[in-house]
Amino acid sequence: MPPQPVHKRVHPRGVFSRFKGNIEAITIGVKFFFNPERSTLIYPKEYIKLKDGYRGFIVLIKDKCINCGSCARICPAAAMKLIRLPFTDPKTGRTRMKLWPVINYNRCIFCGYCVDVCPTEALYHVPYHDVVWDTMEEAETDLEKFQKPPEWKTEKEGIPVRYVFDEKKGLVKVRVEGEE
Amino acid sequence: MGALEILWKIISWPPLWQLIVLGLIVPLLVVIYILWFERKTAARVQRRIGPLHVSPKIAGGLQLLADLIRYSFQEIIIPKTVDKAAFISAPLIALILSILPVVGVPFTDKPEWFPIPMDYSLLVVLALVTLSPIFLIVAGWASNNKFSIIGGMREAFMITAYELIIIVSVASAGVAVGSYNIVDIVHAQTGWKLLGLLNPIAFFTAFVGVLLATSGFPFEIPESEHEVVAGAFTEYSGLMYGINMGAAYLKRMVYSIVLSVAFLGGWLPYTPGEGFVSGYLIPSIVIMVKATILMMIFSFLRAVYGRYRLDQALDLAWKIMFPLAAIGFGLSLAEAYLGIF
Amino acid sequence: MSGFVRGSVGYNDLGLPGMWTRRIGKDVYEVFIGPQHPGSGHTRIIIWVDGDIIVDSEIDMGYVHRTMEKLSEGRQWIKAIPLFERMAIHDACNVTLPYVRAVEKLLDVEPPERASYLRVLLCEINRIAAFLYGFGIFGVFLGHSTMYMWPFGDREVWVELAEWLTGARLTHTYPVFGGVRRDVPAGFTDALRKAIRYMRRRLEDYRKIFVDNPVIRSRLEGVGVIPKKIAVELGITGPNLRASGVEYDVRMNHPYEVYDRLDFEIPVFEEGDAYARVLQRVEEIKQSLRILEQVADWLDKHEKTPIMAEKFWKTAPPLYKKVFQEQGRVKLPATFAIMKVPAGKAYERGETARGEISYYVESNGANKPYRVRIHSPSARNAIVFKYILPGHRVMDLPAIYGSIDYFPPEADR
Amino acid sequence: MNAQELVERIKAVLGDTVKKIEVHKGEDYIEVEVDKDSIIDAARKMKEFGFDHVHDLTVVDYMKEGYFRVIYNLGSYTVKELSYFIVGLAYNIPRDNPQTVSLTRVYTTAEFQEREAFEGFGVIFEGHPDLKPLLLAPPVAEQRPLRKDFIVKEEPEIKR
Repeated sequence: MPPQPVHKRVHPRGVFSRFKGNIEAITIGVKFFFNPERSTLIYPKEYIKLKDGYRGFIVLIKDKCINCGSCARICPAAAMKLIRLPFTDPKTGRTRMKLWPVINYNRCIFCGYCVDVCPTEALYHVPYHDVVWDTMEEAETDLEKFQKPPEWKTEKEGIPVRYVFDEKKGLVKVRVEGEE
Repeated sequence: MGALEILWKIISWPPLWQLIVLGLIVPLLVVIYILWFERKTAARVQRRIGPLHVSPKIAGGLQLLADLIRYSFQEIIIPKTVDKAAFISAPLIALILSILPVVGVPFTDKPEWFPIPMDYSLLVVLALVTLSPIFLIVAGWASNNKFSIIGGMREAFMITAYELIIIVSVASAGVAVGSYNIVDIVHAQTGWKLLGLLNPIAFFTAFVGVLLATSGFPFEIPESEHEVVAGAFTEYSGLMYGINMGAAYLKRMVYSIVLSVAFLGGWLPYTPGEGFVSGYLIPSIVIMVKATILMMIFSFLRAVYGRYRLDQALDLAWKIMFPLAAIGFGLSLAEAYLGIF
Repeated sequence: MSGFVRGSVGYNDLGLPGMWTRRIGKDVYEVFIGPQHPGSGHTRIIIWVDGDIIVDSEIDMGYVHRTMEKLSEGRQWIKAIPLFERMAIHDACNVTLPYVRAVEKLLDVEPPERASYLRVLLCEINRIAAFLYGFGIFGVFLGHSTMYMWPFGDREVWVELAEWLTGARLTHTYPVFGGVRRDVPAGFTDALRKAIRYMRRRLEDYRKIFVDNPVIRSRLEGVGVIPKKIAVELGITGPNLRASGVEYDVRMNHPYEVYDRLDFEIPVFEEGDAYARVLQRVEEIKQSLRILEQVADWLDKHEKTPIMAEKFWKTAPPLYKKVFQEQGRVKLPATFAIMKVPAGKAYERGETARGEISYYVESNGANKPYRVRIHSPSARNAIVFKYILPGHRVMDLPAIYGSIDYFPPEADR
Repeated sequence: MNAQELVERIKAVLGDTVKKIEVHKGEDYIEVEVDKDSIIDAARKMKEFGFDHVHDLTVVDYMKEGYFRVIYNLGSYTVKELSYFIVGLAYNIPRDNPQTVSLTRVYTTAEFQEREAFEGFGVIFEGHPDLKPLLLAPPVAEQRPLRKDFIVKEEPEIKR
C-alpha cells in the first residue's frame, strides 16, 4: 500500500496542560537523576572493539596482488597511489618494473572501494582507525609499511568494550573478555 | 593579656569572622560545590558522566579547582575600544556588592555573633541585593560590543521583572511575623511553623523571583549563549570572566540564604546555645545546608528547562508572578490577623 | 502608517509575511549572527533590529562551500558518491541515493528487489539519525541542554546499526550503481527491532521533557509561522513544508525504491509554526520506525539473493560470489572505475531528512559527468531566513533557525 | 497522467512559444525548450497551470557549441497529479553575452538560485532584486568557477 497523507493538528494548550507539562518534565528529570542510564565510553581507558566488517585501515597482501591498479583507479580521494618498483619473479628469476599500490592516510576517507574492487582480495580492512601519527609523513605508507597493520596503541592501554543493543537502555556497554 | 590573646580577640571579633568565613571561605566552598553539583546533576540527567578526569576517585570534585587555576592564569584581554575604568571595575564592584547583603543576616540569635545587629535586617538585606545588577549593565555598556549591550539591556529588563516580586514575597514573611528582624522571623517559625509551609505562595513566588534574578533556567536570558554569546560578559576573558560568573553564583547563594532564613526556618530546628560552636558554628552550618539544598534545586532545573523568551519571562513575572506575590502578601496579612505566629 | 514599511521586502508584490516595522534608519541596530557565533553554525545571518524586533534580515551562506558540482565534473562517475555524501554525512544514504538512481536511469539498470529494501533500510536509519541530530541542535538553541544530549546519545543507537550494516559510522557509501555494497549481517534484524522498540519508548521521554514542556511550547507556538501559500511560494521543502499543510513528500508523490509497497503515513500539520515543525519531525520518526519494522519483516522472510544488478553480477568471477556468500560483501566490478555512461539527461529526487534533494545529471557519454546539478534541501530552505525572520524578536531567531533544521554544509555543497 | 499526456497539455498551455519538448529517461522529466524572449510569459503560464515553484535552476555550459542552457526545473506542490513530474523550462543564451531576464517576479523561489547561477556562470539576470554571489567570495565568483574553461587540478593516480 502506498503512503497516504494524514492531517494532524497541534493539541491546544490550557492551564491544566501547562501544569501537567511542568510536572512531567520535572518528574522525568528526577527519574533520570536517580537512575542515570549512562552509556559513555571513557576513551582511551576503554575502547570499542569494533565488529567484523568495519572499514578501518587497509592492509595489502603482497602475494595476492596482481598489479592491476584498480584500487588506485577507483580511489575517490586519490589516497591510493601506484609506485613503480622492481619485482623479481621467483619462478623465472627475471626482474621487471611493476606498479604497486601504497596508501596515504592523510587523504584516505575509508570508503573501502579499493578493498571491494580488488579482484583477488589482496586488500583487507583491520577493524580500527584510531591511530595518532606525529607527523604527516608517518601517515604515508610505503610498500613495506602497507603490508602490516598500523600499530594500535589503544589496544595495549585500554579495556576493550562492545556496545550491545538493548530494549530498555538502547546501547549497553559490555566488556569484551577472553575473546580472541 | 598577652599578644596572642589580643590577636585571638581581633580574629574572633564577629564582623571579622563574618568577613573571613562567610565572605571568603564559605562562598568559595559553596560555589565550588554547587558548580560541581550543577555539572554532575546535568550529566546524570543527560546520561553522561560529567567531569571525571581531574580526580576520578572523588567523581571529578577537583575539576572546578583545576578550572579556577586555568582561569587565573589565562590572559586578561582588555579590548582597545572599551571604557577601561568601567570595564575593569564593574565586575569587581558587582562581586563585592553581591556578597555584601550577608552583613545583614544574623546566622544565630546570639547578638554577640551578629555582623551588624539591627532591627530591620530583612529590609536591609533586600535593599542590598538589588545593587549589584546595575554593575552588570555597566559591564555590558562598557564593553562596546553589540552582544554585550543587548545582554545588558536584557538584564535591565529582567530587574524590572524580578525585583518587585522578590521584595513583596520576602517582605510578606516579615508581615506574617510582625517584625522585619530576621531573628524574630526565625524565632516565630519554631515548632515546624515554617513560613514556606504556611505561606507556600509567597515562597513559590520568591523562588521563581530568585530564578529570574540569578538568570537560572528557565530564565537564563541575559547571557543566553545562542543569541547574545555571553551577554554582558562577551568581551571578558580569564579571571575577569571568572569573577563575573562567580558574582552570579554568589548572588544566588545570598538569595538562597535569605530564602532559607525567611521561609525555611533559618537555624531551626537547632537551638543555639552558648559559646562559639553551639552559638555560632552549628546554626550557621544549618543555614548553609538549607541554602545549599535550595541552590541544588536551582541547579537541577537547568537540566529540565530551556529558556523563556524575554517578553514571555516579563509576561510571566508581571501577569502571573506579581499577582501571586500580592496574594501571598495578603495570605501573610491574614495569617498575622489570625495570630498564627 | 507613514514611515513604516512592511517587513523586509519592498520589491516583492506577493505580500510575504512580516509585521509593520520602522524603516531602516539610524536607530536600527545591525547585528551579525555568525559565522563564529554559537548559535549560527557555519553561516552568517545578518539582522537589523529595532529594539527587540528584527526589521530586516539576510542570510550569507557559503562558509563551507566545496564546489561539489565542479569537483564531480572532474572525476569518474562512482567517485562522486563519496563526494556528495559529504554534504550531510549523518544523512549519507538519503543524500547519495538520488544521484545513484539518476545514473542508474542513464545506465538502464534496475537494482534487485533486495537491494531496494536494503537501500530503504539505510535511508530510514539515516533519516532517524538526522532527525535526532536536528533535535539535539534545536534543543541546545533553546537552552535545553538535556535535549541536546539525549538525542545525540540515542542517535548513537542508529549510527551503531548503520555501522554494523555498512562498516562505517557516517560516510557509508552504501548504495552504488546497480545495488548496494553489503547484505545485512546475521542478527541485524533482531537488533533493529530492539532499537525500534527502544526509540518508541524514548520518544515518550522526549515528549515529556521537551515537546510538551511548557517553556518550550511558549517559545515555539506561533513563532516563525509559514502559511501554506507562502510555503509553496518560497519553495521550501521537507518537514517544514509538510508542517505548513502541503501534502508533498517525494516518497509519496514520486515513489522510488520500494516506498510504494510499504504501509506508512505522511503526517501533515496545518499550523506551520515552529512547534508544528517539531511535532512533524516527531511524527516522521514514528513513521520511519514503522517502515523499518516492515523492512525487517521482509528481510527475515526472504532468502539471501544477490544485491547487485544482473548486468554487473552476471559476469562476476567465482571469487566474488564466494565473498558475497561468506561475508555478505559485494565486490565491485572492476568496470566501475572506468565506466562510461550513455549520453543523456536524468533528473532524480529523493526525500532526505531535511527535505527533497534533487540531482540533474547530464552525461555526454564520457567516463565523467558532464554536469551534475545538486539542489539540496537546506539550500532551498535558506530563503526562509530572508522572508520569515523580519517581524520576529531577536530571541526567536534560534527558535526559527532550529525549527527549520538548517544544515550549512548541505546548503553550501 | 503519464508523460505523453503532460507533454500534450504543456503544448496546449504554452502554445507557440514551445520550440522543442523532450521526455527524458525515467518518464518523469520533461524538458521544454522555449524562446528566450518569451520566458517570462511561459513561466507565468506554467505557474497558472500548476507548477508553483522552481525546483532547481540549472545552467549547463556547452563550451564547444558556445552557449549556456538555462533550465528552470519546475515542480508542483499543490497539484498532486503534476507533482510526479519535473518540467525543465529551458532556453539558450550566448556564452559571450550571458544576459537574460530574471524570473523572480514570477517565482520568488528563483531568487537564491539565480544568484547561484550568476556566481557560477556569470549569467546576468536582469530585474533580479539583489544579484550578488550567494556562496562564493566575490573574487572567486569573478572567475566563474562552474564554467567549463575553469579547470580544477586533480592528483594523478600514479606517483612519479
